[in-house]
Amino acid sequence: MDVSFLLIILLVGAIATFLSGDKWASKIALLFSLAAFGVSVYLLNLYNAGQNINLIKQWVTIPKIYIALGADGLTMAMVLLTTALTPLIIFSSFGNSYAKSKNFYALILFMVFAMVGTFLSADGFLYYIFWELSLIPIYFIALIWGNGNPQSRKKAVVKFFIYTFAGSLFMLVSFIYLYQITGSFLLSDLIRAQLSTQEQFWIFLGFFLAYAIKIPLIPFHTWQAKVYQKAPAVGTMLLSGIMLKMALYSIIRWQLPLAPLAAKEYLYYFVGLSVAGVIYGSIVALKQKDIKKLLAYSSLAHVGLIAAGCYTMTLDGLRGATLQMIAHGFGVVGLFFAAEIISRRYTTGKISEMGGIRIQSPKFTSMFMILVLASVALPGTFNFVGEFELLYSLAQKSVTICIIGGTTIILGAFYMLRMFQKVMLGEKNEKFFADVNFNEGLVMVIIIGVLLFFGLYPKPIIDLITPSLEEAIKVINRI
Amino acid sequence: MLTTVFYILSAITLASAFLTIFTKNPIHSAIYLVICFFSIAGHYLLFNAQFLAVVHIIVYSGAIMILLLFTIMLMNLNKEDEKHKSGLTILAAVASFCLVAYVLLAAFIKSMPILEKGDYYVSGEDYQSIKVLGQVLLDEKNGFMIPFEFASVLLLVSMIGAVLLSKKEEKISL
Amino acid sequence: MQSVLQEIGINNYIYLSTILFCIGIFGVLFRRNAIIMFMSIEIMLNAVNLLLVVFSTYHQDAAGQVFVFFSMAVAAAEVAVGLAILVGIYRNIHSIDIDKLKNLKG
Amino acid sequence: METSLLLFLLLAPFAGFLFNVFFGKKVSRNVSGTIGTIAVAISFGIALNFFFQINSTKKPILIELFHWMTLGNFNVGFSFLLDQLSILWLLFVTGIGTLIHIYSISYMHDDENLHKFFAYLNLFIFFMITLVTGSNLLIMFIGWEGVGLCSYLLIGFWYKNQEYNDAAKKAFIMNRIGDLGFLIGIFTLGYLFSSVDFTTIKTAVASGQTVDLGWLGFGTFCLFIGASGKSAQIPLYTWLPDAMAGPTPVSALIHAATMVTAGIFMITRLNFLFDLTPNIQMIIAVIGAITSLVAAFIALVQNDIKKVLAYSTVSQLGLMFLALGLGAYEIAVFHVITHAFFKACLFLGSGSVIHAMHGEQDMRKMGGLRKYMKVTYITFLIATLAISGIPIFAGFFSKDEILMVAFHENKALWVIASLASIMTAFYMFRLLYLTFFKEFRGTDEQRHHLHESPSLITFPLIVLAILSTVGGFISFPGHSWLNEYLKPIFIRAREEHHVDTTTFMLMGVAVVGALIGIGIAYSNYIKKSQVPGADNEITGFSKVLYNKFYVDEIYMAVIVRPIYAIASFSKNFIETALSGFIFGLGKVTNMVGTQGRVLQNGSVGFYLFVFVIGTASIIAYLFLAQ
Repeated sequence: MDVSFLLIILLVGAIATFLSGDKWASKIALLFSLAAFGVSVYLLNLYNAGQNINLIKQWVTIPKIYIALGADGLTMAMVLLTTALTPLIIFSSFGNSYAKSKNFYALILFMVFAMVGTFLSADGFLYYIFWELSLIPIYFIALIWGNGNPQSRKKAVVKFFIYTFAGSLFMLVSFIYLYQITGSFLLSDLIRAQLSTQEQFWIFLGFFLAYAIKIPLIPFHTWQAKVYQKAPAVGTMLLSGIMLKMALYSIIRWQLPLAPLAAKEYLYYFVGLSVAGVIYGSIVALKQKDIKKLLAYSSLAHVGLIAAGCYTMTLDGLRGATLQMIAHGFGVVGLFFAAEIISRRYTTGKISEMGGIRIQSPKFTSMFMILVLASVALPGTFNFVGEFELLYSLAQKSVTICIIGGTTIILGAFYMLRMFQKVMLGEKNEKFFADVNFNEGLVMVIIIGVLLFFGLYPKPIIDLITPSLEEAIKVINRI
Repeated sequence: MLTTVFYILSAITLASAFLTIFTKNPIHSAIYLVICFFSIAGHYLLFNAQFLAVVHIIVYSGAIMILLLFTIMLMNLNKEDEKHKSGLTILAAVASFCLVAYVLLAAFIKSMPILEKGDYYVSGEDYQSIKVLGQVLLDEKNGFMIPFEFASVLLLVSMIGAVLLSKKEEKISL
Repeated sequence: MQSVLQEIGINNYIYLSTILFCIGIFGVLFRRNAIIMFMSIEIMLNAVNLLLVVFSTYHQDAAGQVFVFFSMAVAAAEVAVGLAILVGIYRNIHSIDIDKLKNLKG
Repeated sequence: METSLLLFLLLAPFAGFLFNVFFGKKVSRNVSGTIGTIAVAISFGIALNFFFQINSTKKPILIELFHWMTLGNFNVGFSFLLDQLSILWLLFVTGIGTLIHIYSISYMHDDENLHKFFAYLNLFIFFMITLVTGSNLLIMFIGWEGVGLCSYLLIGFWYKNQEYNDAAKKAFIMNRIGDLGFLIGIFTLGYLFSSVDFTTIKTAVASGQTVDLGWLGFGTFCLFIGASGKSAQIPLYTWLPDAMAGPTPVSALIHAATMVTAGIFMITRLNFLFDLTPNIQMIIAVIGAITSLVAAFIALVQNDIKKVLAYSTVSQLGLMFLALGLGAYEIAVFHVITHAFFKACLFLGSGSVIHAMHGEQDMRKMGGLRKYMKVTYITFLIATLAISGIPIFAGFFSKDEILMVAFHENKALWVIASLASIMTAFYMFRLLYLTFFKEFRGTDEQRHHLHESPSLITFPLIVLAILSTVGGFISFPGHSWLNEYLKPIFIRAREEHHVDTTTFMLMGVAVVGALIGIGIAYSNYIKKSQVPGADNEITGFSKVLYNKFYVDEIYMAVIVRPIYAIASFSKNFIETALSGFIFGLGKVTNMVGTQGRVLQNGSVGFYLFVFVIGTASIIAYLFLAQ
């Protein structure tokens, strides 16, 4: 069995969901996503047992394109993150009822299919196809099933689509340039290209635009907050939980190995830009009036730190980035789900209209509190492990940058606790707020469990990713 | 002798071309155009390309001009109905005339040295009799067999198209 | 056999067809009557045909003349379709003044 | 055996926490409180056991549970170290913790969220144990942040009041500023020593491994910032007075006796590093001295009973840092312990008063409580005598030793510290006189309800009062048991000052100073029967003092407001500008389209003209360009 099986399961799932009726769509989607999770766990076992789970087949002769799917520890970690989050995300949507739900759930599975494909691709062209393919479902999910005024939603979503799409084209240009030199799209062939620093810089920049918009880093982030606010909760979770990890993963997998000289030459610019995003995101988050927007900016701050860790190109940086990607994936899904729970009851996203929830629903408050604490990287949570390694890697490069990036733990606490105080605490609100029901509680408990467990015992993940990252460092340092 | 003939023919060609354009009555234009075509056929004859000259007269003066005349008469255009042209149009026309003439002539003059290399000779081989032309045109291997077939298809298609377009029942919206 | 080109000179033919071609261009731009514009196009085509024949003779190669045949075939097809279109236009707007055709305005 | 004992020690409070979180609401109030108390008492018992063990074996116990994370080229384990220092801390954390738990059963009896209160307290004890027993900086950091979290939860325990929540948030964020320093310190040490393990670093230093002293100084300075955040030193002290918003037992446990001493614990833990960087030690000493003076000044005029105690805590912590900065770690530890006794006693006593007064905290509305609350009064008096430095009481010995060290090392610091001590005596007796003497100044209804607190409240008070009396003898000048006990944790032995005439002279000066302070308080508040005026009557310097030197306002204006201003600016302008720029790209495209539409004017003549021009240009380029 190789990794293509996972893709097939997801694609079949998407089709089956589409063909099923609206009534059963959500259940079938959940079933297939669980199956995908099971398959990826099985694949992980195969991988750990040292079996070959890669697939490589010629697809197009001219130009030379392969169907090359491969997985190492890093990929497996990301695939597991994706397939573990998918059932949670689908399950979390059971509390909402969507019109034409068969299309909705089919699109979700299709998007997951594309994202898993992006993680697995070892051929540049295939990778690009999957990369762009993942954009289409989220466009429809956000456009059709989103919240708020359709006109402004359309504006935000179309902006997002065109913006990210335009960014990706620069990546395509980089790929084509590399193809001109090497005559193949395979990653293993592409890294053999002999390029000058100048050439690498332009290639690096092409990739950077695609990734910086997708992640997003400042100043390319302007699409983010509005889309997170307007998209349905599921879309926001998919975007923030998985899709932006795609770009961060791609930095480690594609960008740095393909243009290491440029990355080293301009290291401080890119690390600095990423860290600037940390501060900027935190500060802007302070003034947000909408809970989802606030979470969006907090996400901006966190991924800025992850990107900074990636660009340091140290083992600690890459490891911290990977750990934090997983931690942030779970954490942000949990937070957005909490925001969704609130908006299910209050039908508003405005922080000023909330308050006093703690009196009415202690369980929800405790869960939300833990997620907030995880988000501010309290030791003992998974986020701390990642953030600590990231900051440690920054400190190795420059203590000043580390201090600047480290202010995220102060500012993060500032805006998160401020938000928590305004949303949850205070006198009783006249609006009724029911405590979490079983379904909601289950999702939250799973997420919290993952965050706490790996916060205390991250060894399995560290052991899984470290060899791959050492390999990646070796490739980066080949010249 | 030939030079004189050439100059006379050229004068007729240019003059009739000019008149074609400047005459206000379309019918007159058409007639001047026929004269122009005949004079070009004369040029062909000067090159000893009789077959070409004949085909030229048949196609242009015979087929195309008749079509044009029919159309003119169909539309009842034999009277002057063109509005007064604006200065801008004239200026644009003159400017582009000058520009194109300048560019083309400059290009020719620039490539003149190639023509005047002086190693031009006449082999005396037959290259433009009907026999040779037929061989060149219809030879399967080195000739223009396939383009020839395509030309026939093109003519067929254009015929169908013309019929379809000018059918009266269906109103073609433009 | 003495070539006619050696006597008259290829330059003169080039000048002739250039001027003829330019007259065609002038006509296309100057006139607003679609049929006259057609005629101008024919003049341009003929200028090119003439030049093809001149160079065919110059190189003593039949391909140039064969090309003229094709050009004629295309011209015939073009005129047939073009005139059909003109007829259609005339039926719709009762004029063939191209200034009245503004449907392409963006 | 040791591993399982340690796990019991750690997990007993955690089990109490879990029990109270999940079942606290279902069981009765007393059960909930009792279980919380027993959980801590178990830990105390185990800590005692370890104490006796280490006293006999003299060997630190190192327990590694499992591998936690990998940093660069070294691993960080989930491991714990039980040596003299951590066991000492464990003893008084769990000991005082137990007393305060007992106290809370009664004190919080009427609160609807009693089970949560005990859950948080147990969680706090759990994190505090983690903090002191952690064998490396990262485990310590878990506890460090964990206690900060509990402090946050407990300050904001009455969450309906947003002001309390503000105070809680402020405490957490101020602590986080320090935590960033701590983190950077950890990074620096990790970089320098390739390890964050205490024993490894100590061995490295002891074996004379050469390290870059510049970077080491940077690292220790960052660690000191961390310590000053947690232990409320200038400039990060402002959260502590605000933290008094929490229930009084919390103030006693977290904000007086245990958590705020974490900074002192950490610096003592890493004493061998600070010894290598005398410049940083000097900074610590100066900051400590200034903090003690500034806080004492502010305490002079406060009218809220808990605020006075809070500033007194800051002031005492300043003295401890002074001792740390002068390299007298064991004296700092000594003062931590005595301070824990008498300050816990004072806080609990004030809690008893507040309990009797039904939540009234303003001293101007108290007075004459001596008659109604005998036990509280006596224990409070003992603790006040202890903090003022009257001989035989615990505070006398520890404070005197600090002053003595300061006298030997740096006279200026000695003067500052002495001044702070005199003021301490004054404001503490002011507190005592205003609260317990003269006539009652509250409403009749309050007078009607005045009563001595129940025995669950007075019992801890009595125990702590006894400890405040005899606690000083653990380090009697000349024959210090504590100094002997703590020797193994230091590398460089500090030369002891002999008990000579200077010692006695200094003791005399200190006692006289304390008596002067008491005398002024006596003449003001007993003889002249003064009562501090209403808030708006305060003028001049005392207004500045009353408003705490306007430090909060200055921070607000210099730090918080600008951050908000930047945030607003970013949100309103930068975001708009960036968004506008991106939309601008779209707009440019759109505009080009619109302009291009104008070009498509539908005039065939024009098209032809452009076509001809274009063709001519192409020809010109192809044939004429060369």
